[in-house]
Amino acid sequence: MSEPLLRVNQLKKSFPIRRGILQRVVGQVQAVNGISFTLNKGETLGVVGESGCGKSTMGRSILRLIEPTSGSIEFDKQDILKLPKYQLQVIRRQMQIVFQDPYASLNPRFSVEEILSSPLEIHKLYTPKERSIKARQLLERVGLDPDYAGRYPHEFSGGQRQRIGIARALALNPKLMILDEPVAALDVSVQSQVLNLLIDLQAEFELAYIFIAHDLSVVRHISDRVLVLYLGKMSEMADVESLFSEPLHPYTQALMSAVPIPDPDIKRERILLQGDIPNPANPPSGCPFHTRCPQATAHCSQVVPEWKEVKQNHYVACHLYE
Amino acid sequence: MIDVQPITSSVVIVPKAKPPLRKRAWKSFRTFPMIYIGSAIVLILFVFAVFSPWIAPHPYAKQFSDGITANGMPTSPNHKFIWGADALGRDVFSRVIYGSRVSLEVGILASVINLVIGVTLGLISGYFGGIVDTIIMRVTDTVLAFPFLIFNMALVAILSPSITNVFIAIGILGWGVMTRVVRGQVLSLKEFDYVQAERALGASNSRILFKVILPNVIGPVIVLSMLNVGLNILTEAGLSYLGIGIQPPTPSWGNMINEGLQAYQYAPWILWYPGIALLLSVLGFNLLGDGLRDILDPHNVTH
Amino acid sequence: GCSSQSTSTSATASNTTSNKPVEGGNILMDTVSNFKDLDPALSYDTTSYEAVGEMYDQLVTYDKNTTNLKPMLAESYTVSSDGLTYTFKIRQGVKFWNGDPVTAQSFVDEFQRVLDPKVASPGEGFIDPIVKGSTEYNKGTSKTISGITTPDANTLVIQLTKPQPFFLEVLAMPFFSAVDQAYITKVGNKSFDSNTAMGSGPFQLDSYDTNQMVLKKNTSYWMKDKDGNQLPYLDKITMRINKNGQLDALNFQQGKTAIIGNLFGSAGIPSASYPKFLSDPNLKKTVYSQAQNTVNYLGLNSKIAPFDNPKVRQAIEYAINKKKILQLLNDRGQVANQPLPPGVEGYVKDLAADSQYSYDPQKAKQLLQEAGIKSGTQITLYSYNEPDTMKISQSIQNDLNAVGFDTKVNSTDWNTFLTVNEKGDTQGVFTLAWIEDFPDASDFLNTLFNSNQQPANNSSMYTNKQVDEWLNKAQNDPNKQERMDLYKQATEQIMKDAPWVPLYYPVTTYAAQTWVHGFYISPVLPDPLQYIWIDKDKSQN
Amino acid sequence: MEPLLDVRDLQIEFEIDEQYYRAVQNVSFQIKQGQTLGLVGESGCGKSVTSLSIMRLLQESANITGEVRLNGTDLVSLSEPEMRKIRGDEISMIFQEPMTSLNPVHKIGVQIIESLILHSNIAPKQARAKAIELLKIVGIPRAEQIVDDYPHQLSGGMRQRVMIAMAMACNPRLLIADEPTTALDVTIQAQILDLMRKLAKENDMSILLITHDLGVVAEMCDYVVVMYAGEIVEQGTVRQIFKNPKHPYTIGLLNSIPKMTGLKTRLTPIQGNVPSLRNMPEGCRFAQRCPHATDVCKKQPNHIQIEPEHTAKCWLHA
Amino acid sequence: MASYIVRRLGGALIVVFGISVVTFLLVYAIPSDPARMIAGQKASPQVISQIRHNLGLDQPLLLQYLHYVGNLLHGNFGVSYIYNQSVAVLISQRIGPTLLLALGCWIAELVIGIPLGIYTARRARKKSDYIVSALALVGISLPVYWLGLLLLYWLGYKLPIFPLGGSGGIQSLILPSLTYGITGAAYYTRLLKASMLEVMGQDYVRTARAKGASERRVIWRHVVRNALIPVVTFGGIDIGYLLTGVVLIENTFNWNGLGVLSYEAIPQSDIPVIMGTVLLTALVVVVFTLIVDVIYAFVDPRIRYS
Ligand SMILES: Nc1ncnc2c1ncn2[C@@H]1O[C@H](COP(=O)(O)OP(=O)(O)OP(=O)(O)O)[C@@H](O)[C@H]1O
Ligand SMILES: Nc1ncnc2c1ncn2[C@@H]1O[C@H](COP(=O)(O)OP(=O)(O)OP(=O)(O)O)[C@@H](O)[C@H]1O
Ligand SMILES: [Mg+2]
Ligand SMILES: [Mg+2]
Repeated sequence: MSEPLLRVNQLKKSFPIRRGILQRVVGQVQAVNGISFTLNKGETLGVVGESGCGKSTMGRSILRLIEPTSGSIEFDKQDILKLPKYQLQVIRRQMQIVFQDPYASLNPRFSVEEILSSPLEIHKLYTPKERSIKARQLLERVGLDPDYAGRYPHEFSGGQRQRIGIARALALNPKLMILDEPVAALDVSVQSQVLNLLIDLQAEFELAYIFIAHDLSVVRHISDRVLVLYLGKMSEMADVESLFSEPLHPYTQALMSAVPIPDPDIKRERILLQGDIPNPANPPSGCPFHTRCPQATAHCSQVVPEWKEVKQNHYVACHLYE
Repeated sequence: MIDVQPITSSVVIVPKAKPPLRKRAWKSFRTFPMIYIGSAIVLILFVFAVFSPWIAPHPYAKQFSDGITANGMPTSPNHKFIWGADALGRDVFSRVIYGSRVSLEVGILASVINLVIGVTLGLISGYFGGIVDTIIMRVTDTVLAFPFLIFNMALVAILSPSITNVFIAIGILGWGVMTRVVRGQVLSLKEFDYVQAERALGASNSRILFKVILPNVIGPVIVLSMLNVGLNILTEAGLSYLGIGIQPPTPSWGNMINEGLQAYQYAPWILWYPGIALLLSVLGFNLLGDGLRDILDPHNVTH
Repeated sequence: GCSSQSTSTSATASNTTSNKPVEGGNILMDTVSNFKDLDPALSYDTTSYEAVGEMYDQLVTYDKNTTNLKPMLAESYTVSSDGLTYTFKIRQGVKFWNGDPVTAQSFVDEFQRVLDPKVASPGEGFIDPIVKGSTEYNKGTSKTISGITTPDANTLVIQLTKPQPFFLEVLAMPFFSAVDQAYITKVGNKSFDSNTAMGSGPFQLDSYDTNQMVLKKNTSYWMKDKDGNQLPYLDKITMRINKNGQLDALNFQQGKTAIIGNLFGSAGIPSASYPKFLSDPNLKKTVYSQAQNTVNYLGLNSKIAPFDNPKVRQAIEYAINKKKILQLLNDRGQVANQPLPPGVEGYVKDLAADSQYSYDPQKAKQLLQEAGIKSGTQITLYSYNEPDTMKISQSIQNDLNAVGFDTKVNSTDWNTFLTVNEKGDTQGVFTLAWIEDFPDASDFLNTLFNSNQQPANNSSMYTNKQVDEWLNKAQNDPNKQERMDLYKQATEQIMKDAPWVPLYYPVTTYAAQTWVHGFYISPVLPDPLQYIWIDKDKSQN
Repeated sequence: MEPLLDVRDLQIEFEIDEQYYRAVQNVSFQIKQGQTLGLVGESGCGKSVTSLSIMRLLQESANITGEVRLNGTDLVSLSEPEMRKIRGDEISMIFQEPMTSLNPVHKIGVQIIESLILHSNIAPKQARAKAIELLKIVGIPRAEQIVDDYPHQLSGGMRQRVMIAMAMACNPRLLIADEPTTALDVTIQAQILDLMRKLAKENDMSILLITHDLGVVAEMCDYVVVMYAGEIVEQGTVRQIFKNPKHPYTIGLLNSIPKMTGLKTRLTPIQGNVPSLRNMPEGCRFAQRCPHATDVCKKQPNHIQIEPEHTAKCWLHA
Repeated sequence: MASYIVRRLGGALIVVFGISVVTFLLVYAIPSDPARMIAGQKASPQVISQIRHNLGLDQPLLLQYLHYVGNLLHGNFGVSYIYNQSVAVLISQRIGPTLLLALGCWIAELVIGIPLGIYTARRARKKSDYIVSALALVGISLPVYWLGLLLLYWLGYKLPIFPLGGSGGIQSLILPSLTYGITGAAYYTRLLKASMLEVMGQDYVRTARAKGASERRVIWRHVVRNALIPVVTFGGIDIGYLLTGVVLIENTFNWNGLGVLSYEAIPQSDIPVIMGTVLLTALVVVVFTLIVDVIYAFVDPRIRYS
């Protein structure tokens, strides 16, 4: 195994909760609560979990778009949390992010060319002329007509915008891309185009992806390994095959069984979870999933399960496997 | 169950032929009449201000002996003084024309001061947050809670009354609302993904502030500034009305109204015309501001 | 005594017919400013004067609309031949509203209050150092005023350090009213703030709040009219504080108030409404007018260039179109040619030719040329925010520009103007007026032109040794004719030196409804409310 | 059997800048009593507009022609007050965003019984009891308390349940659900879909289910209508559509879904984008993106009957 | 809640402190001399310096300020130079009328502005919308004193329907309120219109329609209530502003309130009154913003319950 590109260790991020007109801090949301993993060059780590479980927070913390509360993030053997702000610039050339909403992630006032050349401009690369050529090349690379360079974001469809977003992230030749639900807002027909593009790019540039999604089929399609989060905590992580063929955590099992399958003939035994996701500001004691877990015991509500490698490369945090 | 249906029409889009320019102009006028009327008024105002010496039939300060009657009454409108004369025998029409200069000058310059201070502080406060934000917002609160009139009266008394001091006074106390608006905009823009994307690319604060955020707050800022111009014109008139504004014989609609109020019972024209001129110009800027707001409103933009 | 130029033009028949006065009734008046002090030692503004004048009595007062003095609480008085000793016999049986008797001591108490630095009365300067012992009392070196004594309860003797021909006029000012020391001691320091009062006058304070002051009849007032009827006639007077004079004039026009008088900042009918009063025959009937012992002038500060050059000052004398100014005022005044108004004795009717100026812009230009003043020289005319003054300033500005100046007007609020004016070193040209305190030439000439009055009253910084000498001499000269001659000499010299352009002597115009009787305009005192009676059915409020 | 809802030749035009654009054309389908019909298609293809036009909730500037018969009554020609009697009573609707579809300033209970109050003269006391009952029916715990809560106090899933309770208040014959679960997490989506299925069965209610998730369609629907760019391209029973799709678009859709095979292979997407209303191609609207397009596609294809209940609008099958 | 209010008031105190310093410096920079004002034009220089001494005006500025603040902490606002009365008393006499006037003006703005807002929102982009909106804009473009005089002249004098100013009862409140209402209503109209248009596009409005609610019910029960939320915010700020801004109205209509009190105090250099009124109005403005926040919670349950 090659040297890991990214090593995240015990990453934590909590947000103060301010409430009402009082704007008083009434508590802390543990948005990300002790996440550790490593990521190799050219590898894709899928991250799944329900809304609010901390996926985006994790992604943004890795880039230091949000200051993590604690933990360490080693990228290329440098702990980026210890870097002074001005040195972040250098790191940021190698890590990029693509956002979920293709409508909100492009500045409506910039033309596509400006959007694509701004990373180069920021890092003072090339002359203006070269930048403009580079922007066109990027457009071509993501499957758009280079003649579109003069257009503005609103003149594009969602899928096209997402391609522009990806092109912008590519501009600096990063080693790692964090994809925060890049296809969630797209129609299936377009979604598949973008997924194909991502797969091609990865092969071409040896990119590592952290692919955040809540659509399991997409994650399964693109990932090498998958991390399942629940309420800011890791509940299971494994190679994609191992996870999907043999999900260990009851939450992962429920999640998988809940995905509707586009085949009217397949009638599955469905695990219907009771109740809603608990409020992350007030997480349950013990195993965070015990409130909805069909197999929970009294023990689960008291003791936090340990993160254990149950099989090779298959980790889970559940009392069932102790 | 479903039969094969006959095709009723193969033409899907049924656009009418592109209407002629005249009609399109009328159409856009119908959609945004406010802005057209507003700009027309403002344009006329500018013309009056710039070309006052050519438009006004008489010098504004000239006290005509036939402008007042033997017992000191202002001459009512006649062929020489089409809007009558004022209490000193000066031509009201010419003075109203020249008055546009003061109104525009004060209205616009004060708004520029409002704008510069308001936008700068709003940007800084909203973007950097924390203690800087707290301090700026406290100062803004202070400015907003400060009695405007008292400040102006005091300042003008200290600095001696002049056009410059009037717009400085209006300018340095009127930026509170602008700061708040800009700050609010920045706070929401800051969370936009495209701003985050810039940060992820390693952009510096100044680049984000000036290249990304500023252009996006410019819309509301322009609208507010237009409305501000109207407000500042009114304020100048108010100060002049209270006798702490523009010094005579320079005509300002405010001091003309003040003089007009003194003579309303026997020479109402001295009050009417500057009042109407003031009303129309403020209205012009208000219409323009409101119209711009309509146009800039994303709900109305059809891409 | 002197010749007063009272020109009351009471118009209606009912106004002049000497119908029998009717007792009772209430009237309503508006005032444009607040009552500041109800303390006679402090009140020095026209509005307070109106109330204080009704609530307190003095030793002597003026007769009707003349400037002739007559006894009041002093039944009689004598002046020693050297003019140094004044002896007053105090009227007996007069009581304060609370029943305390008025005695000679009531006046001594007030003299002491006026001189007390803690009270800081503006009247202090009128008796210190004239009255013997006043300075010592003021400085605190003496517990009594040696020059004021009461041989018995009803006799008051005042001794002066040097003769002062206008001392009785000074005593007619409300500063020197009878006050009730027992009351003051009881109520303490704040006894005379603007809320409380205790006098012996015809009306007593009934109530005072933000909106109005109500005076009600002092039923045991000592004064009677010529038919022996008890004064005052009116039961109640309500003075509403309505600061917008223009509205108040409209109220009067609607018949809602009885009088537009002294309470209008002593300016009477607001100039915004005066033309209406002139043109409406019904309103015209209500107008009273009275020449004022006031002079409005343009001060030329002889310490500031270019006005330090007498030629420039004289040029300005020629440059100003005074007729035009009066025209702007709808003729409410008379063109002025010297500091003294015609109503004050000492006014020079036959002013020497070389002390006279006429409106002659050509001559003005010529003089300016001689003085080496270039056309377009910038000057600033200082003025204050008052509608009529603003008009006049602009007219003057126009005149000055016509002879080659480039004039800027700087008009501020009154107090700022005055404070700056009294520094004596900034205002080169300014508009100002002097209203008499008492009808004596000294109040004008000495106060305004004696170099020892610089920079406060003599703010044009006029300095002429010779004139000083004359004025100082006249100040204490008991010989009337000699005094008047001195003043004439001074006047002519002053006009030659041209520290001022006397602009006009204003005429005030008051108005009283036709059903108000007994109204007249005193050139010195507030509205004669105690002599007023109204038609039966017109009682207001 | 007489269909519950019979939409015929529905045509919807919008005026934009004084030009009329046809957002929906020639749409005809039927829903039977107790049936769940799935309306699928890409974003912007006219699903929502179609459903809103059934309710006549489009703004005035929209121009609707065609027939929409509910139990034989043509809704298009009803007067506004008559139509109001139908809304919320015979047809109810739930929307995609449970977060924003509830009025933030009114209590849950008040909002649930609003349609009851509008369509029957129920006493307030009873109405409240009914609201609690409805909340229990949709599986909300502590219904007695929740009834007095405000929307923001509930989670997304709960709110969608409230929306359903609201829609069920008057026992409608038809429920229009416009992407009812798109905003929800899969585990919650499963709960909601389960609930809808149960309620439809118990009340013999028909559902018009709008979605772009083919998985949901496969699980929920009896009959499927596939729309593309304002037109119906294919319709048929759920098995016909999923097992024997005929229109290249339907086929393309099904192919572009990542299968849970786990192989990092390339997907087979549909090329290109949905054409915009303003420059809609003539003839077959899918032709630009269709791998099988030929010259004939420049002309409008007809709906071709493939099997009973199964039609496709494509020249391939002509 | 209580602690929050205390904290907010703490913030307010900082604001008020800032204002007190600025005002103090400003007032002292004005060249006019209060002692001269008290003594009158003709008083002698000795009397004036005596008065300056009595008032403590001859002390260093900082000392005077500390003295002032010291007194303030004892609840002593000082004594007016001009009225010769305690500032606390002066203010307490006038705050009532001013509040009444401000309230009247505010209600007039609402009564005119809100119905127009609803009307124009419902006819957005129709001719009637443009006409009514433009009329409302004419209102805010009018100088209040100008309109005030015309109304007084025509409705008080020519057709004597209303009293000619004065701070009497409800009768004399109508005309100033109307004047202010006309010149301020457009702010509410504009705000409410924008906010209604926004609310009308909300999903829950469509939900209400889908339930079969009539247009009237939709507007009143669902739209207006929500649309009023931003209006409430503005309303609170506005009433605070009204308190500081009624000077012109008070002057025009002979209303003896705080506005006139402070307005007259400046040229007369009545420092205790200036300081007192400025501090008080600033405090009132801040308190009203606070009150708005609390009212806000009542209108918007999202805030109340979180
Ligand atoms: N800036 C913030 N301030 C306070 N809380 C926050 C902030 N950002 C996120 N949170 C909270 O942190 C938790 C995790 O949020 P996050 O956005 O990371 O979730 P997510 O998994 O990305 O969800 P989704 O699938 O909806 O995007 C949530 O409870 C959220 O409310
Ligand atoms: N009020 C309107 N004015 C003009 N065009 C409209 C209007 N409403 C919808 N459209 C257009 O009609 C078309 C169909 O829109 P519709 O909302 O029905 O799509 P949809 O299939 O529901 O999409 P989605 O999956 O995104 O909800 C779109 O092209 C849209 O732009
Ligand atoms: Mg997220
Ligand atoms: Mg839709």
